[in-house]
Amino acid sequence: MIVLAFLAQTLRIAIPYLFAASGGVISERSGLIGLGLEGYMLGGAFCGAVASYYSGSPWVGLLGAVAGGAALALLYALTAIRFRADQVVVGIAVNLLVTGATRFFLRLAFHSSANSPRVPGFGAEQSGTGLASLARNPLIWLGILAIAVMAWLLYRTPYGLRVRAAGEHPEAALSVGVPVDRVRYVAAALSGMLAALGGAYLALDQHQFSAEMTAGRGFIALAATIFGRWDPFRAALACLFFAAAETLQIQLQGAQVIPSQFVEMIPYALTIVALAGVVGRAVPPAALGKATE
Amino acid sequence: RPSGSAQAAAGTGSDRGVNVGLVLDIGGLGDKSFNDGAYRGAVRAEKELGAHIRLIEPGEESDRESGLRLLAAQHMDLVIGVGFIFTDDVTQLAKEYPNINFAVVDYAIATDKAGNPIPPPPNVAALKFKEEEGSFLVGALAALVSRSKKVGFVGGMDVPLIQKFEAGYKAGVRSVCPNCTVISQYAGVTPIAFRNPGKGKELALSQYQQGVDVIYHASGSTGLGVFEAARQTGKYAIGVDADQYSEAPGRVLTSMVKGVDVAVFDMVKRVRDKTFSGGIYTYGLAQNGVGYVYDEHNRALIPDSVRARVEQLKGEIIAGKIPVPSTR
Amino acid sequence: MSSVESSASAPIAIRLSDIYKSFGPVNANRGASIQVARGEIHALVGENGAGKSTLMRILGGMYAPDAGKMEVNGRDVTGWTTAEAIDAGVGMVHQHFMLVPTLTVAENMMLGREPTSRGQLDSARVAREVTELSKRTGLAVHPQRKVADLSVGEAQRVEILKTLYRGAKILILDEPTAVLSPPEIDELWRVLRGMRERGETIVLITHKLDEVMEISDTITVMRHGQTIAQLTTTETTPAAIAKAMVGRDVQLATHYGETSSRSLELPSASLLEVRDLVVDGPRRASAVDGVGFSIAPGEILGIAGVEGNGQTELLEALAGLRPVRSGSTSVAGRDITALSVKSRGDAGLSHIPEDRHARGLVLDYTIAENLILGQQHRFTTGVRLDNDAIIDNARRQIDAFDIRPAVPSVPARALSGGNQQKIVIAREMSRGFQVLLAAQPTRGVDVGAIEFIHARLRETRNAGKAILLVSADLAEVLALSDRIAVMYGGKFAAVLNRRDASEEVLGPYMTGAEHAA
Amino acid sequence: MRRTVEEALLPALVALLVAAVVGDVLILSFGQSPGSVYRLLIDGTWGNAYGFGQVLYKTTTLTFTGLAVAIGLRAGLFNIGAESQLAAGGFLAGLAGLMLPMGLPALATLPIYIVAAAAGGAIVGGIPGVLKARFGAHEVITTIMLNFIVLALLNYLTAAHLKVEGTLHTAEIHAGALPRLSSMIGAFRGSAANVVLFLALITAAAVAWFLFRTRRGFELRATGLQPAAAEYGGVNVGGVWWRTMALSGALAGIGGLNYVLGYKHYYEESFASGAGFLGIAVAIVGRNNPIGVVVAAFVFATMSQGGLAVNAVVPKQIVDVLQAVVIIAVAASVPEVRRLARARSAA
Ligand SMILES: Nc1ncnc2c1ncn2[C@@H]1O[C@H](COP(=O)(O)OP(=O)(O)OP(=O)(O)O)[C@@H](O)[C@H]1O
Ligand SMILES: Nc1ncnc2c1ncn2[C@@H]1O[C@H](COP(=O)(O)OP(=O)(O)OP(=O)(O)O)[C@@H](O)[C@H]1O
Ligand SMILES: [Mg+2]
Ligand SMILES: [Mg+2]
Repeated sequence: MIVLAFLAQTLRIAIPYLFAASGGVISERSGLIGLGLEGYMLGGAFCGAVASYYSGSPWVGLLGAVAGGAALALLYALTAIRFRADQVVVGIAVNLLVTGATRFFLRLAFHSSANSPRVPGFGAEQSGTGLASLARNPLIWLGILAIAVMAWLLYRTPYGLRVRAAGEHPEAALSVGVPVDRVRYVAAALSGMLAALGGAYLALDQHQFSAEMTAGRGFIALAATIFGRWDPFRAALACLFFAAAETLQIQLQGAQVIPSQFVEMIPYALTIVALAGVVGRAVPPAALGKATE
Repeated sequence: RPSGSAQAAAGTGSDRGVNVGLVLDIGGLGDKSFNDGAYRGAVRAEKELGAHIRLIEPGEESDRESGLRLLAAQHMDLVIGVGFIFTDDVTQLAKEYPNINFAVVDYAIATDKAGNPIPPPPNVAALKFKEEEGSFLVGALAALVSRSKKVGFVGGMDVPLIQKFEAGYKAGVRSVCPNCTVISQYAGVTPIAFRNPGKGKELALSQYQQGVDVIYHASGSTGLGVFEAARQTGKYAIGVDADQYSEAPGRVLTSMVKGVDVAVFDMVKRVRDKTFSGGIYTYGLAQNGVGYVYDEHNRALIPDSVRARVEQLKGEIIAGKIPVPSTR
Repeated sequence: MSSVESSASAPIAIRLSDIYKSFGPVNANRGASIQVARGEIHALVGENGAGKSTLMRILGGMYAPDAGKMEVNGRDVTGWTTAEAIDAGVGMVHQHFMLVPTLTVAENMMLGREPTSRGQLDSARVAREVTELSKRTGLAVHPQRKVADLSVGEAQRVEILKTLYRGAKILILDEPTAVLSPPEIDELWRVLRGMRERGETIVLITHKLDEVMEISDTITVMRHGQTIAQLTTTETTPAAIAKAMVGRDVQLATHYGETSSRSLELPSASLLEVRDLVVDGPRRASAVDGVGFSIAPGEILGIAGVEGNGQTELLEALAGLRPVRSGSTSVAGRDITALSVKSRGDAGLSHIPEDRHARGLVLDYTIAENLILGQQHRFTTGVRLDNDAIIDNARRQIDAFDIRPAVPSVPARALSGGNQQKIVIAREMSRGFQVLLAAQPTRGVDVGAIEFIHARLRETRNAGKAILLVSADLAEVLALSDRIAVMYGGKFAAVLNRRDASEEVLGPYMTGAEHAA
Repeated sequence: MRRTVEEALLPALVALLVAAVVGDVLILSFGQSPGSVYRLLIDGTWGNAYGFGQVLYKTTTLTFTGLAVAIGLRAGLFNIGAESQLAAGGFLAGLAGLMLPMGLPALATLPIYIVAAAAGGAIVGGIPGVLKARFGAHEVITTIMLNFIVLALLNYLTAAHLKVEGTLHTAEIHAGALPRLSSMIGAFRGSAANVVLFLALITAAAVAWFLFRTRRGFELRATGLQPAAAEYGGVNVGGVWWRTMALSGALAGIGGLNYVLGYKHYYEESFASGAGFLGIAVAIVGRNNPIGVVVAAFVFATMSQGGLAVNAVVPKQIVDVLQAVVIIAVAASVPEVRRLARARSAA
């Protein structure tokens, strides 16, 4: 019982990470740094809520989120690929942009700097807290599916092979006729859509958008991508691990075993540990962050 | 020289509406609780008193004082800082602008070395709410309605202001049910803890899962997650600051309302009527500054016996028979 | 322009006319034309930077020409893409491998035209086809191995198979033999001749004229971005090709200068002393595998060998740029094994690095700044750089080495390759040093500059310094050295006195066919 | 020479143009007239002494974080951690201030504050530097991760040990406060601008001198341009990496003095929010040149203060959006402009 509740909560917390991390994996595998994940998530949450509000259907909300995330990611990809802008700079700027723009449009549309009105979402009324309640939320399934599909895409399809080549040795890919830039645009769009679904999960589960409601989850997803060494399954494990740590913190909070600040540090500290090679060297895709000639 | 403000404050007649500047707290407009309360009061003053409202939402920390100053420099008659965080800035600024009236919602009163409270400057109204009294009542209500004898509390940022809610709530629970359990949790230790509904929902779900059947939140937007959890589990939540019934119709047992709107309106009115004076304004149960909601929306959720018991407690508190703690 | 029409009546497979291509300020191709008949092996030769690779990359679809016309099998294909080139049966093996190291051989094979079954990669089919192909051509590979784990020779095989797998009927090979051992080269020739017999067309870029004579049917010579001669192999000589390449008569039988006649015994006082050096390389452990030697004052020790046999690692280790596993080095009797790059410089070591673009110069620094790189601490007063001294130094070096433009404040990036190399040489020769490590000192430099640099090296030697010379150009090694070591597989296969060395003697050692000492 | 001036100015112009278009659209969408909003923005910043003082105050912090990012970029390092380095610098300086005896003159305390703030930033910045030099851990990721870790840690230390009840800040510091500009120029009355501004300008000059006139600067820039060539030139590249990261952190850390000792006289939770990330923008727009950084800091400070000034009319998030737009436009146009310039000089 306790164990099941723990698992259910871990899974709920992990879903946005799973979406965003699978987006992080494909983006970084193609050679585009995934610093914009936080922005895509927040943008997805906003577009998802707005589309759901005006259409009255959470499914349309999902479409809106996906469109918003893709648009943001393509803006990023356009500047990084076509204009060779520094990916780190633009990635961070996209996050700033989304933080400001969501609040601006919140004011414009709903006369609020903080919250949208209530919107149609997925969490069913009176569905309980257990695993059974999770099963009824289609986004839970989608989140789990995202990882499996990403692994399949990356390792089993021609497009995945091209992504892996583009991120590792783009000239080699070009020399055999792989349109590297196009491969990267598609990867960016996919990563934007996936991260946006993670954001949409947050918004539609809450039945509303709140300013900055992603609260750094995109960066945790990026951490999971790296900690998982750019492999979908390992990244998923990292997501689950980070989510379990948070669950533990929530469950133990009353007991005050360790200050919550220290629990919050776990994913970030582990990422540094991973990068320092303490648990096996994290070697990024060789062409990560580099524009093609 | 800035004589305009002096004139305005002196006022020549009610043909010129009162100019009111409002600087909001970090949660900003639309938080569905605290800031919205202040804004509602201001809007009412605009309608009923013909006041002119200017609104500023500061960004970073150094913008707080700057926002207040911008308004002061625009010869406002009254400048209101919404949130305890404005205490230091307003205290200082008030000395520089003795002709402008200031008010701070939740003004934090400092104490000197001997432990005596230091009063605010003469042109500052310190609006203090006895949230613990209102929280006490909803605590008692929660315990009386609870079947599991387990109730919960979700706070936003772990600061004394919020701990006040928790303390009153717990005392209220104890007063009617000494062996009830109270699980209380906070969403974090930074201001983002007031804006993290995802976290709020998870905290609430884990409490409900542990058998809690009523949760009281004092956590800004984070609490919106608590209502979602209540909807999802079919259990009860208690709103804060404003009547939050509409966040989860049928699942909001009541709300601990904090009359920020009333206080703001009151201040504007006093300025217009030239009866404004600095000092500590206390809004407790006795002043109807805090209270709990009992109306057609939630009447069905609260048995008459419970209602009677809570009303009785309310009377006793007003009469000073029950001391309500404000720290945990 | 083109002089000799290709002899046979065979149809023309490739015809490039008047191709122009520039990279920013660099005009890599300036009206280059080439014509190759079907079923022949065509050699494309020219000095470094002549524009050979660029022309072939245009043919392969990597670059679009700025102007000019491209025809393949009679079809106008001007400005096509790599994908179109591959589809039309044009395959290219690049000078630098175009393999993704983290992927397997099979994955590299199929990249770009992946066979699928039900939407998924059909890896089994690829493995099967690769095995078949590899049986047919005699090029053995393991489809499931990761490319990162392959040796250079194996990687080369994968590259060739990769193009064949795509059905290449026209194969372009850009300096395929530079990194191959003699048996591997023989194997390559066998494969190429087999292809020719099947009527396929091959363009081979190489710097080695003996290879040209051995394998090719026709030849195009490039110089400064232009094609200046088309020759038939059976009707020409190495000397004639060389003349066309450089634009004037060159003595292929190199003049040796006044070769010293020191004996092979270790001189009593050596300036550079290396013992049992073992160095790990990026590709394999023990890239340098127990090398020891010493160089006396006034002596040039030349190292000959096929590239990739540990020369780079040896020099980098001596210069302090690469950690050594074991062994020791001393300069003028002082052990420098544990010293930093900077301290080695102060101890009397000077170093002309093999790659001036990556190491020898900071391209965005000015000529003056580059002329103090590595000696910046000598141009410092307190913590400040002494600008007057830096400019003074620059003026002196620019004068002495005829660096153009003679403006200290011009960034090195804006200089031609030859002048860039002069900066490096000037800097390294003007510092107080005992031992000079000179790696490929004339690579990519024109003939006038080569003579100038060679003269400086001899002067240095005659001034009593010790020089360790590494060059891929055997003629250069023969021209300058007093003693010659041949490096093969990380070891010295032989150390010979100059008098006893010639291309014929050294050849077998370079190929690992013979071992000495 | 003309080319470099063009290369430096053109992206800024492009950015300004794009920002103006985006800004107009946003303002119009909110039903206001762009002209009057921009006038309000100028009036509220350069138009009066107080507003200008606030701009100078914000310029100060942004100069420090901008210099921090710029010096890192000069060495080829991307310091995304200015945010937490700034906070750590302010924290340690605040701590030092609390421990110093009351009434020490500013002249005596200033060096101590500078050292403490620099140390705070240097520790936080140095860690990613060491991790990169020692393990090759990419500094972009480690500095981002350290932002979260350090801010949580400072939060814990403040919340658990140092906070004055009822507030988010430490007790007031009584030892030698740094004077405000208003104590010299009366017109600045009320503005937070203080003498740390001069420290910022001196630091910018010192950084310029260090980068372009000293041996260490020579080696630092060489490392950033071509690490392999620097290594060949006797530079200990790993050493440059970690020392530069520490120096970068120290610069950001000193910026903490502006709020903690120049303005509030206490350390306050999350006082540094946003200034670190904006430092990246400042460095990029200032083209990693200390003078350019000061100018860019002034521009961004104006935008930030201007956002407040127009807040009563349009949401201040307009300014957040515009700042992001400026960063993206500059980042996207710099390589393009450089390429065009090269192509033209070839012709
Ligand atoms: N992608 C590029 N960008 C800029 N310059 C280039 C590029 N490719 C080649 N060049 C320049 O064009 C000129 C011709 O280069 P190319 O590689 O075609 O010469 P090459 O004859 O193949 O020389 P090598 O024998 O050294 O391989 C050189 O000056 C080279 O530096
Ligand atoms: N990045 C650049 N910016 C400006 N000018 C350049 C740049 N690169 C090359 N140049 C100029 O273009 C000219 C051609 O360069 P290239 O390397 O082809 O010279 P080269 O004929 O091979 O000379 P050398 O024999 O000295 O190597 C040079 O004179 C040089 O001044
Ligand atoms: Mg070539
Ligand atoms: Mg040249």
